[in-house]
Amino acid sequence: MKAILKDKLNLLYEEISKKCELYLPTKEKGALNFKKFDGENEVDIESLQTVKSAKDFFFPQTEDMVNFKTEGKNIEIIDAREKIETYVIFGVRACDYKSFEILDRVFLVEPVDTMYKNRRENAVIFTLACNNPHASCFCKNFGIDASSPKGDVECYDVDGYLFFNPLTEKGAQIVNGLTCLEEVKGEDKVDALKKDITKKIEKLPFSNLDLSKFKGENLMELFNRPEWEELSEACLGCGTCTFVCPTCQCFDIRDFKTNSGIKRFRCWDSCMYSDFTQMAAENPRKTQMQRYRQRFMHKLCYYPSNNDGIYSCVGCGRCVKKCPQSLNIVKVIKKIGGEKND
Amino acid sequence: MQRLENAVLSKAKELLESGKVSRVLGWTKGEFCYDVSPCVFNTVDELKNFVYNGFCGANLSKYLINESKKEGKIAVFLKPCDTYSYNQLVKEHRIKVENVYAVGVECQGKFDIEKFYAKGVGFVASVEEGLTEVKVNGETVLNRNDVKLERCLVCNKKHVAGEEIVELNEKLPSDSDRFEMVKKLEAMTADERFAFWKKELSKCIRCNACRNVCPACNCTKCVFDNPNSEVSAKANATSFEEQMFHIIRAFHVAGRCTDCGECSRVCPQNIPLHLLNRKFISDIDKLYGEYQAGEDTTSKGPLTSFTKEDAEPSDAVGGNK
Amino acid sequence: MQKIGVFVCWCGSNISATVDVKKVAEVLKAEPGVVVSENYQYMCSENGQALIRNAIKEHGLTGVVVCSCSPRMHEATFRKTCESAGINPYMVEIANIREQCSWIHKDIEEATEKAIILGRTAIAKLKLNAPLTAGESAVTKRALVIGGGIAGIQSALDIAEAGFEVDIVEQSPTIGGNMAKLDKTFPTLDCAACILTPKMVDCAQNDKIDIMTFSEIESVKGFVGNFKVEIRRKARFVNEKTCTGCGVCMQKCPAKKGLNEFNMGLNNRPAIYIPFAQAIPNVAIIDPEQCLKIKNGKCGLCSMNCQVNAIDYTMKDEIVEREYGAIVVATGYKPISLENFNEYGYDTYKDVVTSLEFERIMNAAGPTNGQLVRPSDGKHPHVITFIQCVGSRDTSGCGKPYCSKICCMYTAKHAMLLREKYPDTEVHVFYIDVRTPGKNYDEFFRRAVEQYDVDYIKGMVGKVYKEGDKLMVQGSDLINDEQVIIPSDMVVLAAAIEPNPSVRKIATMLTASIDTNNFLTEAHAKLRPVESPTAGIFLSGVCQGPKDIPETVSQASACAAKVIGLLAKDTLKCNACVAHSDEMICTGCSVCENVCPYGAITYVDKEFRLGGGKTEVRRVAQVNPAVCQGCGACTVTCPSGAMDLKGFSTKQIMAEVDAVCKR
Amino acid sequence: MQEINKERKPLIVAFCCNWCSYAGADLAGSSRLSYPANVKIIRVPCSCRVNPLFILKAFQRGADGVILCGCHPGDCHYTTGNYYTRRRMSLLFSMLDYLGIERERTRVEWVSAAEGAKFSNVMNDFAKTINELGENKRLEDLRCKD
Amino acid sequence: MEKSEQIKLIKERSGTDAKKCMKCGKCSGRCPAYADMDIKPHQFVSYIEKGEIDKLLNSKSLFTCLTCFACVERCPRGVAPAAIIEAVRQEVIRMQGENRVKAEEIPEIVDDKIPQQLLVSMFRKYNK
Repeated sequence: MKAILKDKLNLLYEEISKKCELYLPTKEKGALNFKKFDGENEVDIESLQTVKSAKDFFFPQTEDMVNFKTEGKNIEIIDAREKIETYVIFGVRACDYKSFEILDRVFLVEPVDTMYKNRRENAVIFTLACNNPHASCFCKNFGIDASSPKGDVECYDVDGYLFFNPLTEKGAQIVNGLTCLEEVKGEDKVDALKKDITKKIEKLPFSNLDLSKFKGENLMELFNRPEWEELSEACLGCGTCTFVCPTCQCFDIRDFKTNSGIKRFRCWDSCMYSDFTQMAAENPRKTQMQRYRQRFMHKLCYYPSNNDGIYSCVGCGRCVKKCPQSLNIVKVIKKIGGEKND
Repeated sequence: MQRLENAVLSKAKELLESGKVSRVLGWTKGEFCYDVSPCVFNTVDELKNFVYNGFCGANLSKYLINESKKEGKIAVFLKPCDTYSYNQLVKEHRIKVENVYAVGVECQGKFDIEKFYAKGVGFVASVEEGLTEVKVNGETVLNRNDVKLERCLVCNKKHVAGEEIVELNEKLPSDSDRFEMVKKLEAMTADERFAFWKKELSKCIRCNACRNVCPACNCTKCVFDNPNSEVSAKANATSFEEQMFHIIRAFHVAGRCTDCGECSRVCPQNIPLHLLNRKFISDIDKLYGEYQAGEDTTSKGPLTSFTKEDAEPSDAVGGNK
Repeated sequence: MQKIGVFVCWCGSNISATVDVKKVAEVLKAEPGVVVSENYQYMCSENGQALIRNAIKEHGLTGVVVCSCSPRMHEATFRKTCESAGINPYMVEIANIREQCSWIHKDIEEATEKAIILGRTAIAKLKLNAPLTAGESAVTKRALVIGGGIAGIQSALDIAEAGFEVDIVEQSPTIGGNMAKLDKTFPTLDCAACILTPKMVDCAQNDKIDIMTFSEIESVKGFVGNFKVEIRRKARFVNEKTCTGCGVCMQKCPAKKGLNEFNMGLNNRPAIYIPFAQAIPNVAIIDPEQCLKIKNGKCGLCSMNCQVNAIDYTMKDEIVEREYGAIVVATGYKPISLENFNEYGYDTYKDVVTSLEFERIMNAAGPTNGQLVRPSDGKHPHVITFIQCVGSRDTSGCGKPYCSKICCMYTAKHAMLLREKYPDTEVHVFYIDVRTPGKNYDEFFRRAVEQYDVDYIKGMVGKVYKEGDKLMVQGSDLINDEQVIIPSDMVVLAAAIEPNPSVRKIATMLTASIDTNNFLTEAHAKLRPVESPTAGIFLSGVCQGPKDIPETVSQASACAAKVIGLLAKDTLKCNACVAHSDEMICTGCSVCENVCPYGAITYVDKEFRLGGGKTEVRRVAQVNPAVCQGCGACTVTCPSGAMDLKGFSTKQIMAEVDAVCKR
Repeated sequence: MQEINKERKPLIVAFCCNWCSYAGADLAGSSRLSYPANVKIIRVPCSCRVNPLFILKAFQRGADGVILCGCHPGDCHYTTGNYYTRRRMSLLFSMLDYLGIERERTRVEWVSAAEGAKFSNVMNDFAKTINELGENKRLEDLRCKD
Repeated sequence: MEKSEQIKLIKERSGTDAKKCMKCGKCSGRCPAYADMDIKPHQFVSYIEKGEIDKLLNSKSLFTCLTCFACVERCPRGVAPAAIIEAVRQEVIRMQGENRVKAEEIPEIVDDKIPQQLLVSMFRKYNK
């Protein structure tokens, strides 16, 4: 297998970044996020998870769509979409990779979102198996195998080496072109690691949730469950869960007045916000309970109903960790998911 | 600390049973010991899920804005720092006091789960709390100060509101200076400060957790959500918007911020937002005399009062060149 | 979409010499929303205004931008022009291209560019203008004067003279105030009573004036032109209407231990008493603390002897509510308490007295019937020492930081009167400075020195102590560079004066601002000295700052003139650019109320529909447009931006910022 | 027009209260006391009308310096407005400084209606300071500079 | 040391603002040691403001002042003449760099009018 000694990883990063832009989990001011490699990154591939998910690459928090240049009474329209070159995202975890599939079902169906498509097609994704899953992880429930994280190239951190397992042609192309890699016998070690990971995941407290109730046919019953009130009681209506979530895909389109005209851009929005979906100046979901219910019903019921039963959750556990008041999707699943949860 | 939980729980029971209150605002169990959530309990039966431990860090006072509008009296358990927020909200007529029965609860500092992880504890199944030490998962003994939230390390707040107090031990005082980091920043060069804040603020994902949790940020509609304000935005499109959001937010709560530290506790990106508020507090203390927001329910705030001898803006600027 | 007309003025060559006015007009014509853009030599001339009027009619303009001189100059002119052509006067914006452009720049290109930007800025603002209408409110044609001293009396008389009804509310049982206690007045040395009591009688006899003595202000609501005031008429236990002031009760009353307030407590009075012979109203009052009947039910002698049955021991306080258009504050002063000045021995030695006490001692109607005797032993004093600035100009915290203004003159008066009446006395005056600005004042003081041989010693007294029969006054003589000790028989302290303590409560009720010394603040130190910043509140006399009698009277009359000017109007036109609160956003947090200098903001609980048939009651701010002056302090204090200012709205100012920054 | 715009001159936004400072600016004008053309005045009723948002907004839009002028303390037309301004701006400027933004870019000056000369001096001096500092880079919004 | 420097130091040490003096003379009016002073309390305030440092340094009053603080207590302007005297005294002592008071000299100075307290405080202050 192609591999590199872990203490030589910087060589790898440098070599990739010479060929194309490289993004990797970087620690800055106490928070781990994907950052472009500039030679000075404090790269951290041991920690399990970035704060913001990897969806940002295809669906960034803000994105210009079109510019209007005004002069006197004239208006000129300028396409703001950029041309994207091939780039590498390094260190994506299995759950985040799975989230791309969920997002693809939204952005790549007709009418295709060209901005998303542009970024998605040009990305080469190096995934990373999860050596130490956390108690808040529950990816197993969604058919995700954190020991084989998929993507263009799977990476395994074992025995002081990082092993590479290219899965696609464009992945192989990059890996084979890297001179800093050496050939190391590591299949056994990787297999052992995979088994270990699988064992660890099996033991996680949320690995066997009962999602059986979340079916289209139960929609009305679930919608009307009285438990929503107490589940949402402490919700502050902030957007933390939404913005760290790898599958949340809502956005707002806004205009910004520049000194020479107008920039039309889109930015993430959150269904938890009271000013989400302003219809005739009003959000149809007036209470926080309704908004809270919307978010989880969408993930667990509406989305799967329209997408062959695939849930719009990947069990990454970010909302579990980051909710200021410790509300989260697991509590929702346990409360109204199915009998086996009790 | 189990004793404290029992004391709080029996107080809740007593209040509900006696009919003194019709609801209790407290905490409900989560999946683990550390993921507790604020919760309103309507009956004694519901109290079976009641919990009170070192992870009950959230400030409950803001919930009272809505809860006190409802029919009947509600009891609420407030840590010392919460009582300041409570007073400030009462001062601003946001809480109907006649509908609230406030109970102060002893606090020896609340936990930051991240600090347990940083201490090498991968999973926190149980925490036995002592005054100065905690025992995790029945084996690892940690210094309580090492796992406390930052705000709790510098806290010397007392109960300033509440009909009664549930307290088994006297609060251990802190001798740390809460302005230490502010002073450090002030001592830096402007370039260093700029670099510091640029990095910190660039992490901001504008999730509004800091704003929505803040008891002082209780506007019906925030300027940043109001399309008529000319500054509304749902995301920081540029670093300017990161700066503006946080400067204006700190300015809007200046003189009203009780330094409860919730903003920093909830920030998913660990931005030390309290350092902005503390800068204002420190400036106010220096320029206009020491002022602790929420210490009472009547005094005028430092930005809604003045003296004729106030310092000029040119003299008042703090920080090195 | 607005239809905007732009009118660029040349101002002869004042603007056109450095600004290419034609280019400005041309460029601005291309701005969105602009339908016509003209330039003309003198836009403010009749022809220029006609040009604007015609354009408004021809193009159906909704708003007008005039690029001309400062809005402080001709904004009003162009507003009228537009109003006469049928558009709202507030749909006018001025771009100041003269004072702030053509006059200060030399380079034509640069000045022209700036003029264009200023024009664009005005257009940007105008696009967000909304037609404004100044509200009107009716005026209650009645004035309230709080305080019945010389200030209040003079104001009331002047207002009544103009034909308006006035109520005087006085907290003590008689009007007259401090002046009634004075013996003579400087610099003419005429008798205070002789000039004051006729005015008091005038008040009583004037059918436009209603005097409410022994009364206090309970609450004030409303705003300029429309105040609602509750007045507490305290029980005096004597029916004011029936009492004839015969005085029999005073003679019969067995409880004679009450301190005579009018004589500064230097002698006693009965429990039922008339404060002094010329009191107005000339009606008795019972001091319930002293009255045996009220205290323990035994006595009733006064009632038995009253021929008109005026006495009512069960009388209770009564609240009357009245409406006023204007309120005059004339609460006056009192000498400060001297507890912080034990070096002068005021509390220790009976023969150390304050100047006001000395007035009573010198007064023929006073406790000694005008005989100069020492309070301690009734002997005639030979050496009398005056100490000035007792508690005035004191920044140590014991006294008052300001100069009490009247002490120099009355001390000279006392000294002179003493030497005149008792040539055998020796008079010393310790002074720091002698301040005598005023007509004939310095001459008066010099007379005391030159004609009456009063010994003025430059220096302050360090202590007063007793040795035998004498009060030893030890002080500095800075001119002779020595420490002197003057054995005296009496010492008179010129105590500082301070505003009447009741003024704090009154100021709060009136939302009138007050300074750190409890003097009421005037609307402008130079230009509006008799008005409070709170509309409809006027200041008369010492409540605004230390004053002597002539100054007090002139201020009282000035104050009355202002009140008359207000009451003469049937309605008040309000400022159109006022704050207003967006009730959908307002949280009712009350921070705006704290910074409003006019008390224009109140809070109401209002019901709002939430949808789904639900409603919510919220506390929200409301601005009284009749009171708001439009400073905008509230708008910045309001964190949610619910508070905004018409004519200078947040959006408008932001649009201006955008426009000036556009390159 | 386009030609003039090419060379980027520093831009100064001056908020002036209607009663003192705006009148002071008028007096500077009628006394022909010049100051740079890149000083642009915005009239507000009172310095206390100036919201920190306006100041930030000005920087966002490309201003390089913002100056706030009001009546001298004690002379406010509305009696107390400038006292609030003084506190608000002291805190705001201190905060900007704390964030590493050049403190010289913001200023408060008290200019009375009689101080035309002071107005012009202040503006000249401030413009000089801003010229020396150069373009505002720390509180800028690149979207506005396109 | 420069004179101006010295005056600045004395002012700083005294912690009092001589400019606040309104020249009323109340300090000297109250001073119990007035008769024995060549420079009077109010003059200390005036001299320090006028920069007459030499006169002050050579004044006999420095050591006749009882430090009773009557002048401080009585000053209506919050000026503290005694503090200025004390500061000048300190200056003199520091300039001398030696013991101002020696134990063996005490009998010569002492007369029966000097309060014991003064002796003790004098010794504490003027002896190194």
